[in-house]
Amino acid sequence: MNGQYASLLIALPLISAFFVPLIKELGRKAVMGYLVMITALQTAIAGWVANEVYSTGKPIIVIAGGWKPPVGINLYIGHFAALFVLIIAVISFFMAIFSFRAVNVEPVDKYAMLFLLLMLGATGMIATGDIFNLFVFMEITAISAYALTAYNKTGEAAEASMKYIVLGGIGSSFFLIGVALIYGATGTLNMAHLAQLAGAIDPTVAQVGLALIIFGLAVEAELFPLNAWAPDAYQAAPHPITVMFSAFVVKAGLYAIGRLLYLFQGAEGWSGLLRLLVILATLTVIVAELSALRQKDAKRMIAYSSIGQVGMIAFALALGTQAGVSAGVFHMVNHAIVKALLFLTVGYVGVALGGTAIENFQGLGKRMPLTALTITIGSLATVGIPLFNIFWSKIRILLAGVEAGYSWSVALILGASVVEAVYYFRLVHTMWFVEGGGRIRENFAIGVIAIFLAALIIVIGVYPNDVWTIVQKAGQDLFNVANYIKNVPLMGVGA
Amino acid sequence: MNELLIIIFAPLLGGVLAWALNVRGIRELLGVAGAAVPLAYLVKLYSELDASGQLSHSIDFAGFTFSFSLTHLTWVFAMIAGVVGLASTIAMVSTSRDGYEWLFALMSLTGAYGVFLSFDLLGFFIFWELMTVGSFMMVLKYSRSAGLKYFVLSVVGAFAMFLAIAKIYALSGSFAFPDVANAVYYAMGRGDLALVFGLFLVAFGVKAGMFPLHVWAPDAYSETNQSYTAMFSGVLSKTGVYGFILIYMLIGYRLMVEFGAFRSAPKFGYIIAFLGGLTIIVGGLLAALQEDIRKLFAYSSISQIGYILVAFGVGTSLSIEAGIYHAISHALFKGLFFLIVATIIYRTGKTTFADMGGLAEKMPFTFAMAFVAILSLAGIPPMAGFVSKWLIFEAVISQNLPILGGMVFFGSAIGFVYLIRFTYAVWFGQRPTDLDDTKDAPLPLAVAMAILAIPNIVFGIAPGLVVKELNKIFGGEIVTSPTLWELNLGFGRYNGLLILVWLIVGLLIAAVIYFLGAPVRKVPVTDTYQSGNPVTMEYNLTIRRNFFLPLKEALAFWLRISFDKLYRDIGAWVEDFAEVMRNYVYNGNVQSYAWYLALILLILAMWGV
Amino acid sequence: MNVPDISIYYFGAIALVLIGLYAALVKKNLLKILIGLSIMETGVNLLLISIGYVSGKSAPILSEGVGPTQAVDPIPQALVLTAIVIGVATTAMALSAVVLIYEKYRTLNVEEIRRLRG
Amino acid sequence: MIETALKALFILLYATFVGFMFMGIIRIVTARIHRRVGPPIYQPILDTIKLLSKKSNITHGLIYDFGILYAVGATILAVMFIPLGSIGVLRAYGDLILITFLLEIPMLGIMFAAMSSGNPYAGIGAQRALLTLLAIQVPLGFAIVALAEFYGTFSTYEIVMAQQTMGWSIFHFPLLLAAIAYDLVLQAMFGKEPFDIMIAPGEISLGPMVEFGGKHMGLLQIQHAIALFAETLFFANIFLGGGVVTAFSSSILNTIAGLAVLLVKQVAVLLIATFMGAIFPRFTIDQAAKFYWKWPTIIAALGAVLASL
Amino acid sequence: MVDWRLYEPLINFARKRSMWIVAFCTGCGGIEMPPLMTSRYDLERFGMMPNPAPRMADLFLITGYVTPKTLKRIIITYEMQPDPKYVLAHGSCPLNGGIYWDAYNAIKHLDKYIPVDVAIAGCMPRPEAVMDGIKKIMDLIETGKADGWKRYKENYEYYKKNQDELFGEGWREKTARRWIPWLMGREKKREEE
Repeated sequence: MNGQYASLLIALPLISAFFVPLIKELGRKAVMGYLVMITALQTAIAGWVANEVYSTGKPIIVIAGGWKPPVGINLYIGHFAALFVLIIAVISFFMAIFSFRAVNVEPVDKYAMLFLLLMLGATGMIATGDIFNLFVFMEITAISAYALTAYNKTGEAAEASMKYIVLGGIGSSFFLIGVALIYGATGTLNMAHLAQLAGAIDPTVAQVGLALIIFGLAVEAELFPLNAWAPDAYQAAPHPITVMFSAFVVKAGLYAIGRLLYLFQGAEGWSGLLRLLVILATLTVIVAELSALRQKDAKRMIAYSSIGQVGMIAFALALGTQAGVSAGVFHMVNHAIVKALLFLTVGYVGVALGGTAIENFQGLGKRMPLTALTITIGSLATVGIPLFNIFWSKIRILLAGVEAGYSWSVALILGASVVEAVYYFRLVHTMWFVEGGGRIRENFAIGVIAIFLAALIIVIGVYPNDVWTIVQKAGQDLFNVANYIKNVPLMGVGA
Repeated sequence: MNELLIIIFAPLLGGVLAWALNVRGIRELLGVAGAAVPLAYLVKLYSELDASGQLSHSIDFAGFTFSFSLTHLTWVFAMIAGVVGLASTIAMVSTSRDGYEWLFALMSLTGAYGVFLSFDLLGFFIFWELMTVGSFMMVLKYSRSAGLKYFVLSVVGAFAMFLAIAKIYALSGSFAFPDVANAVYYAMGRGDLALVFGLFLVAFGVKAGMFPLHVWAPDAYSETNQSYTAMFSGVLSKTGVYGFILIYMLIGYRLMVEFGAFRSAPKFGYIIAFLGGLTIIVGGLLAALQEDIRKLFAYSSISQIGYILVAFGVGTSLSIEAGIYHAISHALFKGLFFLIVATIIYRTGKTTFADMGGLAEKMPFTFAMAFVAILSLAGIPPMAGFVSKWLIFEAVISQNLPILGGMVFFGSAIGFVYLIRFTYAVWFGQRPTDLDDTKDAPLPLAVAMAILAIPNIVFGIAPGLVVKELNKIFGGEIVTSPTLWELNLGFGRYNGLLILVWLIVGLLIAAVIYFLGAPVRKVPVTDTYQSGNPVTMEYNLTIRRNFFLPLKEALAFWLRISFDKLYRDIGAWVEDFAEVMRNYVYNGNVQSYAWYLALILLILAMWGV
Repeated sequence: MNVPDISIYYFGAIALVLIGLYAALVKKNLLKILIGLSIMETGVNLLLISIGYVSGKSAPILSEGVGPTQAVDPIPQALVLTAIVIGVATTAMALSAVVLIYEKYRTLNVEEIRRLRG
Repeated sequence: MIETALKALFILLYATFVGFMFMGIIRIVTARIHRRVGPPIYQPILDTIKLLSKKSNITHGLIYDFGILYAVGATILAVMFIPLGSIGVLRAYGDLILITFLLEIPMLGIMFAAMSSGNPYAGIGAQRALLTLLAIQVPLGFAIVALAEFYGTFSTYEIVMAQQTMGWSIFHFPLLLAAIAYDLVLQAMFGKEPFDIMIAPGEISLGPMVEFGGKHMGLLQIQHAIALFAETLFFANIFLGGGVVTAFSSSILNTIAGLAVLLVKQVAVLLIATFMGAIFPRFTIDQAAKFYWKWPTIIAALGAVLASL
Repeated sequence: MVDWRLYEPLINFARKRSMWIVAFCTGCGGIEMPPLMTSRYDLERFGMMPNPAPRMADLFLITGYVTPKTLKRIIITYEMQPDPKYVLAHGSCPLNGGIYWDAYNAIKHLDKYIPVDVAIAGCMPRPEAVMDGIKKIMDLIETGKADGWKRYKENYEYYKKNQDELFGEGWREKTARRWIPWLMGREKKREEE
């Protein structure tokens, strides 16, 4: 089959998003069903693409409109992108199902549209091979995220959305400045081409441009202290959207950071930037974990924990070693699964019991045993207990960290992990060993999803070999820029 | 499947099945089977091991190579885990109520087996974590604060170990013990070496309950199923002990070369030994002042581990052998003690000394077991506890380490002190009337206790049995054992059988005199001399609280210094700091957040220019 | 210092960005902050345009007598068009959020819109 | 076998007899210091016969009986390990540590028996006895450590033999310090003033002994006699050169002379304790503990450190 | 078993020469004991020794007047002594009340409640007299005539009746329980502290 069909990954959600108003008249169920259908379709396509990429071992390059890069815009679906597009699609599919139960505020058609656009944006961010296109997709993601954050129409939602807009706006402006500088210096926007030219750019421009780009992306990728919007947005957004934020929106930002960082490997001052990123990432972990320590609201607590984990991924990506990047990618996958599970189940508890305050979790083990069990599995996994998936990626990251010479940073991250363990185990204790109310019937579909994710956590934890092979390839894809350049059929302009 | 993997994972499998099925009867059967299978395999592998010296197995997993190895050393430790684990699980048949406990108890047993059998650092770490989690879950069920204290300290220890492992890995690129030892010996710098040693010290010290990292132990040991505590204290703390041997195996030579020796012991060993000595004294004194039966033994366990650390710190092969011997006997008698405590709590439902008394008549079997355990712990010849203590004494003193010798001597006296307190308050004296219908131990507990009590006696009378195995670890006659009963160090000899025979002779002589006298008449506890006052059972005739009040008063100054409180303060401080920090950083004002962005921009600008 | 005349556009653009940033950092009123953001965007767009600008060249519209050599770089202009659209969308989105906030909080002072914190 | 049994029998009878004589000596000497006449020297034997011949005895349970038997048995065991001149049954195994433990464990038996009676006086007495034990253990430990380190062996017999060539232990400065500390410890081991708070007769009615009467007390008298003998013998062996005489050609004469030498040394040790006991009032338990943890500990530790150098 | 009658003379000698006294001074005569025990008269010459616990004691000295309150303790202590045991009553009071002959709260005839082996008249008897009494009891022991403990066993009904007449049935428990509220109160107070 022709690899160009991979462009459906972008086209499908975009086109289907515009069809939503048409079926609006058929009612809420129809819209939600439509959403589920589209995401299922997307999952199928993503699965096919991933299969294609991993079986041939070659990336799929989609070239828009027949213009070859660097003049034309291309999509680059390598090992990493294939894997993540699949994750995005799968998580979106699950969340579409969850939305049936979790989203009751009208207008649902707008929700469905934005949902699809969010998915589209993230997919595009990961798949694109053009830096400005990246900006566009980032903005699509961001705008739909702003809107979805405010979707619940409460004061808090609007407030969170506003914070997100202000910070995201500033960030994207500076990102654009960075793009402008880079473009000014190289005259190209294609990433592969940029990578080729990276060594030849004027050092100051490269440094400033790269720094601004990373700055802009760091807002999306929740690096401290640029992540102030995140806990609020996580808390205020509808539960499925929180899952998506944590599972792939952030990851898209992180991916972009990682990708651009390694594209500019040749630029001067690169290692200094890495060190700065490591410091920021370490701070992110510490501050986030400490902030989560005494949270009264489980969702916010897990949001902080998610930020902490993201900091760890950023740490791994910023190490500048193959081991670090692979570990980071592994952690991205694991974190996507675990946080999807946690936000899903916690969100479900919020839906079922009318709030996510910690008090609602008292005696959850007796009230909603399945949900409580899956939350427990998610918690244990996040803490990094052996036989759960995060353990493997965590030790990979930390080993890579020490290997790269950042022992102090690893020590601090480990210290933060202790804090993380404390609040998660408090939650576990609250759920199982504190008396609560009566038994509540659990939703079947959500239970199935939760069990699927939990099983995935344990399966990867007990048998990580296959996933590790996959993420190693993905990490290679991200780290090995020469390969990246080689795979993109550049026209040879300005080279 | 390889036997080593079966040994390691059988308990976990049993536990998971028991938890998943959760049918009364089958659950217990599966759990006990899970603990019995590894033991059976260990016994079976003994002859193979004897022939080949080492059984290894390695698997590639998750991009790492994990190797497992059964050597004489690990066999000994695995046997500790096997025997005590089996006894503990059998006892859990009586005391455990749900699948949850079976799952996590057996998970921690798997962890312990894994720690002992792993032949690479990563596997060691993973099983260590597994074991910590299993035991933590057991504690969490009973008490959140005790559990979290245990977990935080353990995790700090585990992470310290991880950091050290990562350091070593960065240096050697391998986790396997031989590679690591080589890399450390040839390539590690002085600073890194000291750091790694310190990190390992913290890591293993926490698990072993070394002063001043022992504070988790009293709470964690007491706030869980007491049958499980037998394993907790008997096996899990031994992983910390094993870790100290690992220090010697992996970085010992290099440490020795780098830092040298002061007098006859290596300099780094002094740190271990003196911390061990302090552990003996602090643990013992605190044990004597406890009012809760479980806490008394928790502190006692800490104190006894101190002996092992002292022995390891001295660092001769004799002293390390003595330490391992004490690890064995400690596992035996402390496991037995906790099973006794489990029985008492199971039958009476009480935990404090104030509520007990006079149980010896009601629970004769349990008392007999307690008697064995007391004699063994107190170091009364000819019990296993005496032999190991004796070896430690000889090993320490023969190296001309007077201060350590004094510490060890003090430890043995304090052992008497708290044991008598336990004996007096629980078994003797007046019995509270609500304990009048207390029954003796249920069958599973009785069997479990017997399993642990018999080796306590056998290993004391026939120390040659143990020493023969321990000599194999070092590949030489460290302690010569001409016959099964005798030990000869060259400067000291011990013969368990002779002691037994002559003790029996002495008892016979005494008995002859005794039986020549007029027959005895049994009188109740109220018929005792109270300065002529008549008493009834309503009086409290036993000193139930503050038994060692004078000791408490004499030590008042030192008792005010509490590491527990220090750690709690640090914890509270961190929490308060976190609270303040998050309220300042995430203050809700979008403008402040914008300022953060500006600040980062500024930093970027300064960094760029 | 001999500043090339093209730099004036750069400085103007950067000045606009800084003015916008100033507004966002200092003004307490949400609307003013949004206006600051808009100004910032404008500045960025200007910067983009000026990067592609070549003195004396015409607009990059393919017409009579204008070849690729006579036109300014067309790509930044295309980019700016996109960026403007995005900026408008963001502003619209933000304004609707502001409306919602005003409904719920009855104030636009950022220091009082602090229900989510800590 | 027969020879061993005969030797053991001899040691046992000799130890018991001399032990009783020692008890008598203590009473007589104390009486003389009080300017009294005092009982005859065989008085403890009469006491024991009387106690054993009581026509009614009580018990508080199995442990009450067994504890006493255990105490006697363990004391007999201990005395077998200590070299008695040239006579020795188990002296090859007479390890310092072992003997130190064996000399302590009879107390454990007595405590068990006393506590099983349930008498609160016994409880308090046991508590005080244990705290005294805790107090003396530090200097005692250091003294033993000093000995072992000085001679490089743990065998009591070898230490005795070494003293024949090197001179008595107390003539070496480190061991002199150890001997002083050990002698102070001995005071508490004998249960003499000023460290007899554990049996304080007027206050807690003999403490642990309060419930013992009849044959139990009789057995305890025997145990006390043997223990007294063993403790003094141990001290005489390790610090005062033991009783090895090789002056005569006949081995029997040598043995007898050795016993005589030992007896003199033992009596000397005993008299020091008696003199101290007769003139000192009683320490409370915390005073005793603080005393032992201060001066004897410092002296013994100094001795141990010096001996190890 | 061994025929102990063979050793009877030895045992009797030991009993005679090793009389341990219960140091339980029940009345004003207790003040006569220090001179007896110390250097002036030195009773230890005869193997006598004050002993605080009754379990191992042989000789019970009733040193002076006896009130019902003391009598209860005397009876309990006496019963705790192992056989053979001897009672020596000091002075007139235990014999016939002495100067308390008409007191409402003094026991006039001690031997109604426990058997008395030897009584020494006098108010108070001098130490010499006490020593004489002791000598007397020694003689009685040697000849086997100090059989108060046998009499107490044989005539227990009689003694019990007299005791119960004086104190009422179940007096031991009643006396014991009188102290419990007080003890409990003290316990509670200590806990509050």
